[in-house]
Amino acid sequence: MKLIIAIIKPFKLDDLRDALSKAGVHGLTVTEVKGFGRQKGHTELYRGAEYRVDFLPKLKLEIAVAAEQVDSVVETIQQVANTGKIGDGKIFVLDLLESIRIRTGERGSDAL
Amino acid sequence: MKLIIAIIKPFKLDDLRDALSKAGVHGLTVTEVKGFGRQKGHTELYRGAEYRVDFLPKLKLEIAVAAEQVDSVVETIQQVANTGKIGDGKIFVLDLLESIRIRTGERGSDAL
Amino acid sequence: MKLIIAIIKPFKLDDLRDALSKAGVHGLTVTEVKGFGRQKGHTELYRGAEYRVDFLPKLKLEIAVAAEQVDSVVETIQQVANTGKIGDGKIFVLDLLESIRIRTGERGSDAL
Amino acid sequence: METTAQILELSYALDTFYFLLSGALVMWMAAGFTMLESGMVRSKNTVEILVKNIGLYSIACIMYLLVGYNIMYSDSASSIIPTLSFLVSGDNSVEAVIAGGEDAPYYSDISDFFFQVVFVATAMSIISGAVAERMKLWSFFLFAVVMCAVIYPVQGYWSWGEGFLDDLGYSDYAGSGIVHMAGAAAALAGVLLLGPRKGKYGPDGSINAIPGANMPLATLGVFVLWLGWFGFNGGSELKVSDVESANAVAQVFANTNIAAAGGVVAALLFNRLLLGKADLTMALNGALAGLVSITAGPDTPTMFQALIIGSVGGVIAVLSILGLDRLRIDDPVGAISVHGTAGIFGVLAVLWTNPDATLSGQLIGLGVIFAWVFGVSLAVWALIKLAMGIRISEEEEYGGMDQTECGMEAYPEF
Amino acid sequence: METTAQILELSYALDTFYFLLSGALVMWMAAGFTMLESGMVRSKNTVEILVKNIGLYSIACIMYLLVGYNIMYSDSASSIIPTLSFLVSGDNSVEAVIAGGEDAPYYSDISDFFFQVVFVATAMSIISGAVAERMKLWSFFLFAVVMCAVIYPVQGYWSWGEGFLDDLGYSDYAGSGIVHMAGAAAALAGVLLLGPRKGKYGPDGSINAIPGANMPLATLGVFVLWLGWFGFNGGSELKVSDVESANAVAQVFANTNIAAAGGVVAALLFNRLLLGKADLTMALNGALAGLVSITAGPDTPTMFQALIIGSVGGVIAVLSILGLDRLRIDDPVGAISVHGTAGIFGVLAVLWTNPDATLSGQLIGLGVIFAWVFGVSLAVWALIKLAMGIRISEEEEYGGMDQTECGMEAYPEF
Amino acid sequence: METTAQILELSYALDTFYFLLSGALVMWMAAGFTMLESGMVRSKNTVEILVKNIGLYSIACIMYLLVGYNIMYSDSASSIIPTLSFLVSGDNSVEAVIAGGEDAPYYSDISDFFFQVVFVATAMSIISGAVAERMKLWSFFLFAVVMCAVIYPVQGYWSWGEGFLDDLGYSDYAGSGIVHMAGAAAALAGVLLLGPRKGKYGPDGSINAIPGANMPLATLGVFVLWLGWFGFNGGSELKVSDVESANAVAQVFANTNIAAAGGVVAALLFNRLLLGKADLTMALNGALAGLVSITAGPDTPTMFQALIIGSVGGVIAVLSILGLDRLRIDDPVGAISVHGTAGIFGVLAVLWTNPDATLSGQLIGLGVIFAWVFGVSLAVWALIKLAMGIRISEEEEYGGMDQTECGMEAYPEF
Ligand SMILES: Nc1ncnc2c1ncn2[C@@H]1O[C@H](COP(=O)(O)OP(=O)(O)O)[C@@H](O)[C@H]1O
Ligand SMILES: Nc1ncnc2c1ncn2[C@@H]1O[C@H](COP(=O)(O)OP(=O)(O)O)[C@@H](O)[C@H]1O
Ligand SMILES: Nc1ncnc2c1ncn2[C@@H]1O[C@H](COP(=O)(O)OP(=O)(O)O)[C@@H](O)[C@H]1O
Repeated sequence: MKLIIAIIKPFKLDDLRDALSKAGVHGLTVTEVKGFGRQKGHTELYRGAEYRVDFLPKLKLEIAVAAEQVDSVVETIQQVANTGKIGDGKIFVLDLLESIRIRTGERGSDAL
Repeated sequence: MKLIIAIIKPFKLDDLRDALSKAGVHGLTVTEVKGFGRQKGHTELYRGAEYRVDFLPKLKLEIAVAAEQVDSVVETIQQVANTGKIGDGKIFVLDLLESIRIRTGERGSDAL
Repeated sequence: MKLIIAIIKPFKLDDLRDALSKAGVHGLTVTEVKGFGRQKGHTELYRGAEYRVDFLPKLKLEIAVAAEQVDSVVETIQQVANTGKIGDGKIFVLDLLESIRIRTGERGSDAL
Repeated sequence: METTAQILELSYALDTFYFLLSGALVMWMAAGFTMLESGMVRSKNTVEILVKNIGLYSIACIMYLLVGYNIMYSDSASSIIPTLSFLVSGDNSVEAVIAGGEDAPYYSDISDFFFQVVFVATAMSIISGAVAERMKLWSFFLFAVVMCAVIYPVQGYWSWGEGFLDDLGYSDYAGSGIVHMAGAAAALAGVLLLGPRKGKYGPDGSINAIPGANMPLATLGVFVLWLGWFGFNGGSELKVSDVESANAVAQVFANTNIAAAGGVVAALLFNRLLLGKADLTMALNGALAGLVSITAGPDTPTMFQALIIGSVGGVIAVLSILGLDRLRIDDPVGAISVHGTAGIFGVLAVLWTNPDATLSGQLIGLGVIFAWVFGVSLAVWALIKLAMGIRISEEEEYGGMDQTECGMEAYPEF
Repeated sequence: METTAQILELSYALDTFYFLLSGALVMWMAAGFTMLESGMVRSKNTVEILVKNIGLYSIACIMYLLVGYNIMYSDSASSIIPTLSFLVSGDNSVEAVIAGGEDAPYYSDISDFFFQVVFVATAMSIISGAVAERMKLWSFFLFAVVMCAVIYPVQGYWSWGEGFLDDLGYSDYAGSGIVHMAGAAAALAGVLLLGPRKGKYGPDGSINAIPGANMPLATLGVFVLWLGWFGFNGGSELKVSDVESANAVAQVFANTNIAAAGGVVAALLFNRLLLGKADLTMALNGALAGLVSITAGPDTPTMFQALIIGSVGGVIAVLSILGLDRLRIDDPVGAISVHGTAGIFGVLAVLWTNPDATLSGQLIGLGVIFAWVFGVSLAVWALIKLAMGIRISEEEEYGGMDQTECGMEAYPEF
Repeated sequence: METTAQILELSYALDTFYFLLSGALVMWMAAGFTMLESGMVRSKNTVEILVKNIGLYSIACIMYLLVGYNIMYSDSASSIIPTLSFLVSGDNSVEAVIAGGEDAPYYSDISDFFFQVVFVATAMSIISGAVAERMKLWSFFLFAVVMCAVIYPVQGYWSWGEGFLDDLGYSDYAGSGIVHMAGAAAALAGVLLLGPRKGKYGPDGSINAIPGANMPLATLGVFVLWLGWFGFNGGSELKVSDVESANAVAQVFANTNIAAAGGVVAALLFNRLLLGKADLTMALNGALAGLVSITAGPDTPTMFQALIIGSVGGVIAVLSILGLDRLRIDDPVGAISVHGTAGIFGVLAVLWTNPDATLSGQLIGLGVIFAWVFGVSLAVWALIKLAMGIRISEEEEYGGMDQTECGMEAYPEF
């Protein structure tokens, strides 16, 4: 099993969830994060004092998948979350040693 | 060392923290996340327009533990966070190459 | 490639980002988290009822780096985020199997 | 002759205008309760408490128009049982006014209705805070119908409607007992049947804090109430158009203000000494308790006496809040303490400065009002419980009432 | 003789004071619109809507002083074309007042200006809600200049300024048509040119909810408006200083209140039956629709009739909101429905209780006001669109107007 | 004869009622300051600022009752040193009123107290904003005691209490100098001793933005203040019951309103031209600066002149805010600029429209008030600093005052 972590632009969430469902993903976990990267932030102004906002709102998706699903899921994310503009985000793949469903105690891919 | 990631129902946090303390866990990090899975969301209605809320509030716990603790910690989480109802969440186990305590520079299990 | 996870005190963010930029880190992702550990929380009082706040606000930084960068990045974090006081946080290092830039499809260190 | 008529007309106009503005200020108190309560509940129950408040105000206005007002100010032969009649309309003729003399009307009847109707809404608002975060919305609305149509007006008839409490010398200027304690009595009945919020009291006897979601809103609510109270007490003089009335109204304004100030400072200091912190919510409750305490007699004390009364009221409210928690009576906003306990104190405090008030009159008044409102409310709540239930399910409570009752979130983006 | 003069002076003082307080209450409505709108938009557009509201109120005051008031109350020979003149100053002399008789001024001219100026601001406030979350800030301000200087005053001249609509018997006490429907007509013109917010309507015809960020603020806004409306309608009697006027003002207060209450309850029940939930925002819109509906004639109905009028208005607003969404006319706060649809109903409802009103008079009034305001507004919006654009870019809309227009966030820490 | 008495009584009633309502509106300003300040600080210091505001208002009322009022309106032989006496009570008899003539009282003394007491609270509220986010709660309260009991009343005695500033012809209608600049002077003294918030100014001379947590609340606060100001300025005519007074009050209302509007528009445009953005907080400060500027003389300008005065005031406030930041004087809400700088301008602007004012009179007034309030405040702050400290520790500042001073959070769920 692998853990796929995707950082995406927030407005892509709904499309991506639908696409992933079709690709056989039954669950995922989303976190609101702030991203810092090549994409520039913007400048705000408060009572005459400028300040840069360098951290941009992004969403982080964590998706545990069976090894054989990795490629199709990565593929799906890359296609759907892509806008072609800077700041589209990243996909990271980590090895997942074990996964357990709390409710039933099932382990491995059955738990996903 | 392993990194244990647990997605749980929010109201289980206090019980779980107490149980984990007893099981010898001295630290952990919690994130508010939104989960998507088999558990159904609910429908909201705003000015006549329905919309589904598919993402449910969950908590993500990250717990770095020494290899020998993994089983007892997973066991504890599975027991305490379990309600038997759908949506109880998952436990994921990842390999942890290194861990450092920022304050002291200690490394490995000593840093936990 | 490795994924470096750092839990730090929030007010260290700006300094750390600057230091990491200098150390050649071009991107990172930040999450607001609550930490539980050796650092004590505080007691609040609401209408006569006391309650302990055990979870302290921390920031979690996730930084994907090429293998050869790991040491310098860990070093930088440890130095900059260090205040010498309890609760300074942790650095965790995980193995990163793959990383993809959504915009271009680049893979590996090129994607970082 | 014509001059006299003109003066009478002008007086009538001034008194009517004074009544209407006072009523508008009391209407504004509905906003105060709404903000206070929406700040003191958790965010998941905020939409529901907003609906409850704007809904109860509206129901109060409608039910009081349909029957309540006529019950309260009926021309019944019995000083206990009022007569029933419906709707209100018509107003005084110019002739009646310029006739002058003792019996001539000196302000518009409709303005009187307007001033009275907002008082019912106040009594009802008190209840919504105490039962917050766990009572079914529509059960609450049903209770509001009965409370505003019957329960409140009947005891109002006994005192302000020239019924038997009035005869017995019960003295309650603007309603520490008739409005505030009455509201608190109905709330207490509801809370007893309803039980505390899940998680409020631990099995080991521990008392858990359930912090409100939005403190600035709660504070705003108290300022709104403080302002509205100038109408509540100030309008209760019922006349402003001569020197003595004007002086009385001025005294009432100043005493109302200083009593609230005393409540704040006393509650803050007391809390600080007792618990070590400057608890905002206790200061807010202190302000309200000061206001409630002076309401039974804001005309007779000097400002210094009013300051004392308000301060004592503030301390009493803090003690009552801590005490009720020990009794496991869960009142998220402190309504029972602020309006009930301090209300009782207020009625008794009249004895200090008003020589016309008697201990027996005040005690009988309090007893009768409490017995009636608490008793009938308990019965009504129980009936509603039987018929449709009064408490939401545990799961709904956990998920929040906004989802199940209203289908929306108060702060969807945060 | 001297006594008569004193009485006239006193009457003059009372009526002026009544006018000023009514005006202050209407000014307060600006805060109500601001809170309502800032609660109903998303947090990323909140600062902008705040700037828009405080800015538009200020522009309205300035433009109406510079030219608008003189247009509206000009001494033109033509009942269609007013004359143009600038600024307002001077007031009535003591002599003119104590002369007495039909033509003697009985309140301060400046107080009249103050009362009138806040009405323009109300009309303008209606617009800002409907075009929220997508219209350029400075284009909106430019429109505000034209609206308050010319568009509103000209039709105001036709009706309240004794122009031809007045001659034709158009009866609109406090402006369901002249203020509310007029504001809604200008809003509609803007919305049609502007288009809906991105994401509001799906390509498949679906209607998506875009929940507002802060429900307690929206609710506070409605309570503020409710209170302010006592000034809006209550002040429109223009006199309080004799028995008949005082009775009329009292009737207006009571009717205004009960109509709003009816609107709330009707909207809540209707929504509950139709859609199964107690939708807070519909209850809020119901309150406002009830208020708008009674505004054209709050003096003639009994309270029970006012209750009916308000209730029907509440239901109409809900239906109108659902209907406009089906027509893909995107109005984030429901302003067009609440002020426009309910405003039309209000003008027609006058026929029920006011024998002096005629169907033709009311229909012609509505038609003329709508045609004028909608037509000219459409032209002005179009010109502004040509000159500087009216809609922000898609990217700006996605990122939120607060960033691009104002450079700051409403809730930076959440 | 009897008719004359009745007219005198009626006048007395109207003037008293006018006073009380004006006072209630000024009391409402306390809510405005509270909302403004709680919106402009960070969320971690919000509960504390709420406690500070409701606490200071209460302390102001109590201290002014105990000694302040008597100092300010003492019958001292010296025009510099007032006499000391305690508490206020009693009111005018009917006989005194109907005696008529120059010296007869024409409104209730208690209503006068009520109107005056809320002014002290205003002056004190100004201070809390400037020292926000870093001053110890109880040190602040201690200062409030001295300020409201002595510092403010003594200079009030010199001007409004018929002391030597009055004799020298210092003209300050409703207190641009006596209330607003005085408050700002005390604030400045506190801020100088206190130093800026940690992180506000970088070691390299950079000025960092510390955005306030809740912009809608800040905006609401300004609307509340705007409304309250009608009482502040409108009530300061002290009489409404004849044609000239009524006209004057009307002029004051209209001028107050248009000056605020001018302040908004000028600040918005100026900020837009200077910095490119429509800065909401500058618009808000502009409104307040417009109000402060007109306060010294709202009766003599035409509306157009008032518009100019308010607009200039708005620009001055923006410049002052930018300037103070350059001087590293940290004022989170802009209180010193809005009330101090614009207050000075307001006092001088009287020279433009009021022929009775003299340059020397205005300058001496400003100088004396500033010197007294600033000097004594500095001494008092310094003493408090010695005795118990005035600044929280760096760690407390980092964690937020809500935790350490109040033990609770303003928005615990977000
Ligand atoms: N090395 C990294 N480690 C972790 N997250 C990263 C890293 N680089 C970028 N990110 C995340 O990806 C987001 C997008 O990256 P950015 O460099 O702005 O554009 P792009 O994805 O087009 O290269 C960032 O906002 C950040 O959240
Ligand atoms: N494949 C997955 N990857 C990451 N998180 C998951 C995955 N599947 C489920 N989750 C998380 O676990 C939560 C519970 O899952 P769900 O399928 O609803 O019920 P259950 O845990 O009972 O199977 C989800 O809300 C989501 O946060
Ligand atoms: N075993 C752990 N797994 C995950 N996070 C941890 C662990 N231990 C500590 N942390 C995180 O590190 C933070 C700091 O830890 P703490 O024990 O308080 O102090 P120190 O870092 O000085 O040892 C905690 O608040 C928590 O977020």
